[in-house]
Amino acid sequence: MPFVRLTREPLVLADLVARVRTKECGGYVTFSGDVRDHASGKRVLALSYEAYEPLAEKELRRLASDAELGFSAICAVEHRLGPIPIGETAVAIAVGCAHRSEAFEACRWLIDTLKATVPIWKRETYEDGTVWIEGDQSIKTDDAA
Amino acid sequence: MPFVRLTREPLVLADLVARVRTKECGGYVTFSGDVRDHASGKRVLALSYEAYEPLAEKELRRLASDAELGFSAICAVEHRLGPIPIGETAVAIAVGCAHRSEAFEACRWLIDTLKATVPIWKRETYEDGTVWIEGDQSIKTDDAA
Amino acid sequence: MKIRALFFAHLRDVAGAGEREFELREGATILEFAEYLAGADIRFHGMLRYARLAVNGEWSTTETVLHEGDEVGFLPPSSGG
Amino acid sequence: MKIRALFFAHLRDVAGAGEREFELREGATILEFAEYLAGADIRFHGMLRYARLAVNGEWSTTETVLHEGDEVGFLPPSSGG
Repeated sequence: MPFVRLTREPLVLADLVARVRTKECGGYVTFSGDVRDHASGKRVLALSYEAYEPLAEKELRRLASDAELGFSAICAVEHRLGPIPIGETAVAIAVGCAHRSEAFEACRWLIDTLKATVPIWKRETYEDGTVWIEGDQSIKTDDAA
Repeated sequence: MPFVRLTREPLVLADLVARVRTKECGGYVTFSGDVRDHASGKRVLALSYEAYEPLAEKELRRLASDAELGFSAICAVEHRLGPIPIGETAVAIAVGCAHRSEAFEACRWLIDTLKATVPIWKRETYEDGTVWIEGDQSIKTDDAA
Repeated sequence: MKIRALFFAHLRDVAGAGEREFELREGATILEFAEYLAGADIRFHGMLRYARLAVNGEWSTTETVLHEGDEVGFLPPSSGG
Repeated sequence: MKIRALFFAHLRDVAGAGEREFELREGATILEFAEYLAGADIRFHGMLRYARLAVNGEWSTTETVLHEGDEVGFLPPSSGG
């Protein structure tokens, strides 16, 4: 059973690794995605995420379960929601496997699939306004909340 | 400049990630290789690593510098030497990149190349004796040290 | 029947709120619901091709028949991670 | 001239010690050194094909000419990580 969580608290990578650590695993791969101070050439002043939480959590759990089965892995995934200060972590994934090859593949697959499918959206505020990111698009918003 | 270290102390993944964390990076990938309680179907009672230390450190630094240049990454690599208790970490790598694709590739390349080229050797003790691992081979030894 | 609709990301701006209640005829599908929304505001036009759909917290399709009290989510392309 | 040789992993068992001193003729190459070792102990035979070589902490080849005080490392295939 994978560990998945949506949270408004800071993510702690070491805690996530501890959740997948078992005697059977020899290789652990983690990914963390941090909030950067620039995006599309603009300075990012603030950033926040919202989710359709019940479905996002269900979907995360499905992905992580698929990864565990498909790659013989143990997986833990957390995504932070709400405002996130620049330089802090928005998403963290930890994968443990018997062998490193599967661990790399499972972790890569998880972050790629999470980004494509889990109903979570990023709002970025630049000096000249705020946008919703939706897939590849940026859409202006007046909602400064 | 990458951070590389050979040490006889326990490795702390979070410390290594802190060393590559910068505002320019959006994606961080880590690998940790832990000492397992079995190998080639046998129960491992004890495990230790030795290195030709001056060359191993030089070689690690070379690899990490190559990875930084080749993948536009920031890299940190640590390898523990001496006896390592089962379940503890033997090698840890942290990579930060602007984008996740390079971070995964750099981390994968680093651990694969480290294993193939850095002059470090593993000695495993099973119930029926102790071997040196050299490449794909296991070679019996009477040296119980 | 009463349907609760959830709008996310920029669709919330379009809808004027993240959550709104609508009165639909019994047995309406999501397709009919979306057509009704597009009639009410041109900016909802094409939303079914753009957004993914959920009913009561599970992925859904345009053909899904709605029931009293259902929660319908309109979910733009994701940008998590 | 005096040469210090370092033996790692199972080669240390073969050499009887991780570090040994040898007296070689001035200008000897690593190839000649290895032939000398193979003559002294059959288990050193083939070592140049098996081990990688280092002189004074840097990768080296069989043709490298040795000098007084050099440190020669015989390094079996790695198994770190």
